[in-house]
Amino acid sequence: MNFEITDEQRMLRESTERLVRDHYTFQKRSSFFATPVPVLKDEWAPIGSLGLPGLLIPEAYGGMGLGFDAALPVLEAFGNGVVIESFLATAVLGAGLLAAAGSEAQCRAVLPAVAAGQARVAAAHSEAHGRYWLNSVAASAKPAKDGFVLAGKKVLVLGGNEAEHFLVAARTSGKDDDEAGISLFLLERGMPGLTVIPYRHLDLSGGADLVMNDVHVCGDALVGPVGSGLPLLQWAVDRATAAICAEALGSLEMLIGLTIEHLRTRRAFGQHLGGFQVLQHRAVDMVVAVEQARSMVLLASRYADDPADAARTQAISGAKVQMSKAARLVGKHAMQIFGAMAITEECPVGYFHKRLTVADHLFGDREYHVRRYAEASGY
Amino acid sequence: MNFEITDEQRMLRESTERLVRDHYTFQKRSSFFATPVPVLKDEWAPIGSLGLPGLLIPEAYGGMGLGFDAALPVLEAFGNGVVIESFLATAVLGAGLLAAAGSEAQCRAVLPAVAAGQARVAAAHSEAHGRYWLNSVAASAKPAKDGFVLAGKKVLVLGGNEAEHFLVAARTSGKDDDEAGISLFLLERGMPGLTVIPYRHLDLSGGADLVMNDVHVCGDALVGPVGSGLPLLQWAVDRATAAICAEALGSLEMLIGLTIEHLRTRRAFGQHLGGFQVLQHRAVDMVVAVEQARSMVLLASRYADDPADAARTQAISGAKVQMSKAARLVGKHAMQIFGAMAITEECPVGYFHKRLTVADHLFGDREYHVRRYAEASGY
Amino acid sequence: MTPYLSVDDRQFAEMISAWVAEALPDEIRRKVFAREVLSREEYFVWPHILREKGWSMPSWPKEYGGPGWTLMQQHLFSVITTVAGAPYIESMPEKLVGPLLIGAGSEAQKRFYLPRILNFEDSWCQGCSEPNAGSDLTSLTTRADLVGDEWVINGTKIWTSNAHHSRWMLCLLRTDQSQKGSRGLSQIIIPMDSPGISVRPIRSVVGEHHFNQVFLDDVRVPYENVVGKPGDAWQDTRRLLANERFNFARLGQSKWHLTRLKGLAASEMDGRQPIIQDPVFRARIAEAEIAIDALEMTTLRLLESESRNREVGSAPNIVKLQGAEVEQQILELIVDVVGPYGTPFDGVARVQGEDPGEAARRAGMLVADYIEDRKFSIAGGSSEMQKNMMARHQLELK
Amino acid sequence: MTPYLSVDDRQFAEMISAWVAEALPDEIRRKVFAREVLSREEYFVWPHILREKGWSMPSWPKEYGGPGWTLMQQHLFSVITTVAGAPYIESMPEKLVGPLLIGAGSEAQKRFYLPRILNFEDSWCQGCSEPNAGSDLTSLTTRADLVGDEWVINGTKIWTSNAHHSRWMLCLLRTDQSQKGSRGLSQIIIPMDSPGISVRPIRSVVGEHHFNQVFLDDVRVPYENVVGKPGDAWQDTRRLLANERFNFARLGQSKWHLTRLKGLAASEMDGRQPIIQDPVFRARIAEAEIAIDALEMTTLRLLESESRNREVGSAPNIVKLQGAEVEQQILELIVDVVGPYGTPFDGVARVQGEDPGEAARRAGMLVADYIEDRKFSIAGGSSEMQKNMMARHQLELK
Repeated sequence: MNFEITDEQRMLRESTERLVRDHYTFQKRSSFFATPVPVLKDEWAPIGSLGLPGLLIPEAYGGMGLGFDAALPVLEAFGNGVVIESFLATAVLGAGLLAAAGSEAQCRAVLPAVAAGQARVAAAHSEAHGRYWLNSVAASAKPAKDGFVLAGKKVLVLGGNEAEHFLVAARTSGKDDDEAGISLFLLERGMPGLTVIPYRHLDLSGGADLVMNDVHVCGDALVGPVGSGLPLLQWAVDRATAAICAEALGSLEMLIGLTIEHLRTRRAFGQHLGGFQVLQHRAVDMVVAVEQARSMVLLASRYADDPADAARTQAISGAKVQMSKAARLVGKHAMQIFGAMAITEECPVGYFHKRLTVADHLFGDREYHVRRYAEASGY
Repeated sequence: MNFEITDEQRMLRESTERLVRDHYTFQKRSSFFATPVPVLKDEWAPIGSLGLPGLLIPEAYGGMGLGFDAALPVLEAFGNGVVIESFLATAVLGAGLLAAAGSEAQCRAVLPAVAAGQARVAAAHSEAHGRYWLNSVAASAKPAKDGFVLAGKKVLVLGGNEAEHFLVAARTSGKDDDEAGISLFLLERGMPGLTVIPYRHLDLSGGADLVMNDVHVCGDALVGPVGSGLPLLQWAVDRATAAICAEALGSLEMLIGLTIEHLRTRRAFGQHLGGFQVLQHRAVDMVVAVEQARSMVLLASRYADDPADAARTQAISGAKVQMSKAARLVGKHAMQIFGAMAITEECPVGYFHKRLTVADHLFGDREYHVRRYAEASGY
Repeated sequence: MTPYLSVDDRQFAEMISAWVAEALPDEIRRKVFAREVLSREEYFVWPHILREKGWSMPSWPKEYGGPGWTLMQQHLFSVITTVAGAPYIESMPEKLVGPLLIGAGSEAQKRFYLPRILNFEDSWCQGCSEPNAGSDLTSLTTRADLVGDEWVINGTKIWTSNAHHSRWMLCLLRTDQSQKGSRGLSQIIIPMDSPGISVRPIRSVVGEHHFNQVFLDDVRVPYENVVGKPGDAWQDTRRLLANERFNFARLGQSKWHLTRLKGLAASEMDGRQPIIQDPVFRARIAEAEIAIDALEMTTLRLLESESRNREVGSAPNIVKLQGAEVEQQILELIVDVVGPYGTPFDGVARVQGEDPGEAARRAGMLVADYIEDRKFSIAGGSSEMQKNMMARHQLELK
Repeated sequence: MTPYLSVDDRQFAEMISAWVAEALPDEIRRKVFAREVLSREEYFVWPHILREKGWSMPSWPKEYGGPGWTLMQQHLFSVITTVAGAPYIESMPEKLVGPLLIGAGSEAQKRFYLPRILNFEDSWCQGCSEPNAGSDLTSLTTRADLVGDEWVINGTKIWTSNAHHSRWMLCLLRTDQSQKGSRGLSQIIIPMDSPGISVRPIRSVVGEHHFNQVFLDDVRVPYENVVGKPGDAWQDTRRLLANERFNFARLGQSKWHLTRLKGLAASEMDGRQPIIQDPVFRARIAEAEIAIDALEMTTLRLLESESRNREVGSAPNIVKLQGAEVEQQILELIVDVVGPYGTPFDGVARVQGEDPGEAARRAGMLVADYIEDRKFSIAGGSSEMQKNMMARHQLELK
């Protein structure tokens, strides 16, 4: 049994923490919130300069070739800051999916640039009515000479606002909700017929909708075998789910820290807020929720790289459920304890509450993962 | 708008409160709990002597012919005490169903004796696998010369331990869960083939299972038209649901009173328990839950006598849901605040917690009534 | 809840329902439903419709231009119009300034200010909270010193809604420095264009501008701008506002959110079926609807006690506590129903009118209301304070 | 949670699983599963099987007859045997008396008492709580005065489990009347057949007899029955029991209740389908199972910190708090799954062996466990005390 981190993990954590301190703290990015219209300046370069985008990319493609365990402290540290850059979308989800499913030529064409911080790759798996179900794919890929023609719309492409490459799930056969018949394609920004509609999420991280209006691609844009994209997609999204839990853990720690500091220093009715027993117990409830979520993140991270099976699903869905519970409890209590202050853009509490709310609804909410957990547990 | 009670209601309430004080308080019945094997002495006579069993029975059959509103304070006062006698089972459910569904001859044969406190009538609507669903009827009633032969088993017959008359739901046609084909029959204790297996519930109130081993009844034992018993049953059980909510309200008031008294007087760590802010807020949560439950009981009671419709279902199911929430919250908090003491038979807190737990699962639990509410609300 | 209404009240409710269905412009209703922000011009459309009808100040007595409604009628009016989709009208002039002037103001004050309020001529803001007095209003430090026949005012107010477009501030401050706590406080009307006032906008967590911090630096106003006897403000305010407590239920708002929730749950798809057919969501929605029923009944019970001048006990606290909880419960459910499609939220696009993508358009501002939903358990006496009060005064725990 | 176990620990776990499957008699397992009460003879079957195997005191070091297991091994043994359906063994002699004697007892005490405990020769009870000291054990008033070479003991103990069939009481009392609070307390071993002791049974809320009140009236025991230095009991007890904290997770019990819950949910019908297919119950059951996963991982993290002698911070409090909450959550779910069939509960029939009717038999004692379930958040330091401690010591709030 070993929960200790290795020296390599420690070094990675420390350098990431330094990175966040230097570039991505709420205070450093407070200019976002100082003007009526937030001016968002993406800063991908510092992340790239540390080689972090290549954390999980095999060494053969210029990455570090580490396991998910190594990503854990990086994600946690990013969750402590205002990292609106699409690290998780690129380094965990996009690159992870391509490395697992792509041909050597495809990997070689994209991953080295990603690892070097010069390109980003996003996965387009959601559609407008499918909610969290990855088999809800109506976008079509029809055979054409030398390749395929893609048509349809993908939504909520995490990191799609700034990605150069897109891994798109489209249907090569079957009906809208069939599990079989889903194929993956590697598309490039700027292709004729492909429109990228970028936007920001509630926490200022970026996303996009993709409109594919008869996008012609060559046969070598197909990623993995025809019609069997779903299991690969599910595996990659599961790993991204573990990753968003790790990021959320960092945000929870930040909220706990801010709240306890506030309770220790803020005075009301002639005493410190922290002297009121109901607020003491509430702070304890927050800490307990976060520690239980941390336990599940640790469990999920042990399974994140494994092939898909029931135990893996239980660990990852269980972590997402526990994280959802913690995120709501901690978010609400922190807002309540800070009072009116928390309802301003100037206060980091509201920002992290928003960040956790976004995380809560990424890659499946509590109800979705409870359902998956029950199925995996065999009832 | 009028939530005020009438003079008649006030008199009824006061005499019932006196009745409970004289016969049915926890202290008066503490002998139940003083011996290793509780000796339960039913005392129906005092209830009968006030004419309470006839509260809802039409005047034509010797009852008071009042509406459900009048029963409310009586039930509430009974919930304050250790009333293990089957008042609700007889006066609300059994007599109510017979008065609504029975022929004049049937009513005349049973109701005057019930109103006079000389007989009790119980409804047998549940079976071993049907849970709360009244259409789950497997017990059969087959035509025979001059009448019917009944066979099968009914369980959880509230008040069945001491009833002389039983209103039994049995199937005259259709499959086990069909809504049509259920008929009601009036059976008598002691009939050949009818075995009554009495028992006590967790709160010492009584029930029974009925085993019908080819019970022959005459044609005039049929209550209401053949095959259409379900709506009548549903209506009567709904009214009994409103009644159990009113009783539970009385028990909740008792628990609140005991808890607040305890908080005011018990000392620990150099102060009154009531000085601890977390316990203060918990007491407030308990009071709030009870007041919200009371609101819903008032609403349900206005609908209880009405013909069945969606608004009635919403009011009654809504009341049961709110009552369930309150019962759990108040029960648990009271047990926790009293600590080890509450876990003894000597302490009334545990008794009322048991009583509320029984009420919570009578006539449908929270999940069941939430489902009915949603259907009635049209989604 | 009609079984508990008198015949007269039922008729009143039907009359209001019919009227609002006619009178409320469709475009306003649509924007409110979509949670779009109204322009200043649009904002005044509905108030002026009400003014023409004579219903602009529902709680005012007839002699001051109100409809002279009973508490029950005011309640019904508020719930029915809100559920019909009428926009929120800044209530502070009606509910605070009006009653305070009517109860404690001078004749000159009444003559000058009340008609202007009635006609929505000026906007008002309320100078109440201060940076170092969160829930504890008796520790206010903004002061007014009488110099000649003028008050000289110094201090800082915070969370001042609408200060940036208000003509008057009703400011709670200390006029008697020898007193502490709730004594020695006064309400003074300050013109917002007075020299020495500066307003710093405070943008909300979802990027909206309602709140401000207001700095008062040697601001001078005439002596007669004080409302009532100097030093008595706390007592006056408490007494006059006693009847307004049941408005904290925010019943109309919650019912209206419920309508939106059920609409969304019926249209949002979870793969093959609408969310409302998912038994888990269905149950959560039904539980919320039942909680509203209970809140409504408790509010009616409070209204009855108030109208009969009976002891109301802890009912106002209960209504305030449950009102916040129910509204928060429903806003959370809306976010869960919208689910992943609530994640996008393009503040830039919303402000600049750019196209934020389909998903962002769908989600609109729904999630924003959830993010801010603690305000219901913070403002107007936090839930913690409500519980402290109930424990101390009603349950006598100490 | 096997991904976190070392190879050795996995092998140990497999060995224990295989052994208990063989060694635990079916009839004991069946009765435990059905929540039937074991007779005194049946109760001792399992302890004696363990004794033969040398595992009767899992936490004791080898030199005193224990197996010398690591904390991790003790944890695995406890969880695995409990989940397999082994009956509860009164743990106080192993977990309290043993460590106290080993750490602070005299050689004579060790020689006499430890082998008897090891072989289950005597039953013990613990004299701890008093009628006027609920959660606050430092306000104990039971006293022992040294008269010649004997302690003369007076006072009252309450909630004393098994006092009615115990040979010894380990009694926490005040030997130094000049001290207050936690100082001046001692642990003294009292033979339960001493003159001056009377035992009043306290029947539990569901009619079972575990608890007693014990009156001590001029009870005399020899001086050497005191364990350790007189007056140091509080410190000794705290120090020696530090390692036992993770047992408060009651992980085995909760996992075992979960097995029962899932079994019942699969067999209990809701009309046409088993309850476990109802999406709402299904979700509640899965949530409970996830809560157990989290509790198990947190317990493993605590065990790791303990075994590495690292700061454990608030982990023991968290495990205690969550352990209680999770077990209560599952017991409540069992009651809800059994539903209406849990209502009958014939105390008379249970005690007298009469036929309580089918429904009553089906429900058995399941609801009883729920009714009493607050004991997990009351005993061993209430949840309120755990939170007070965490807030004060870990979060430094005051």
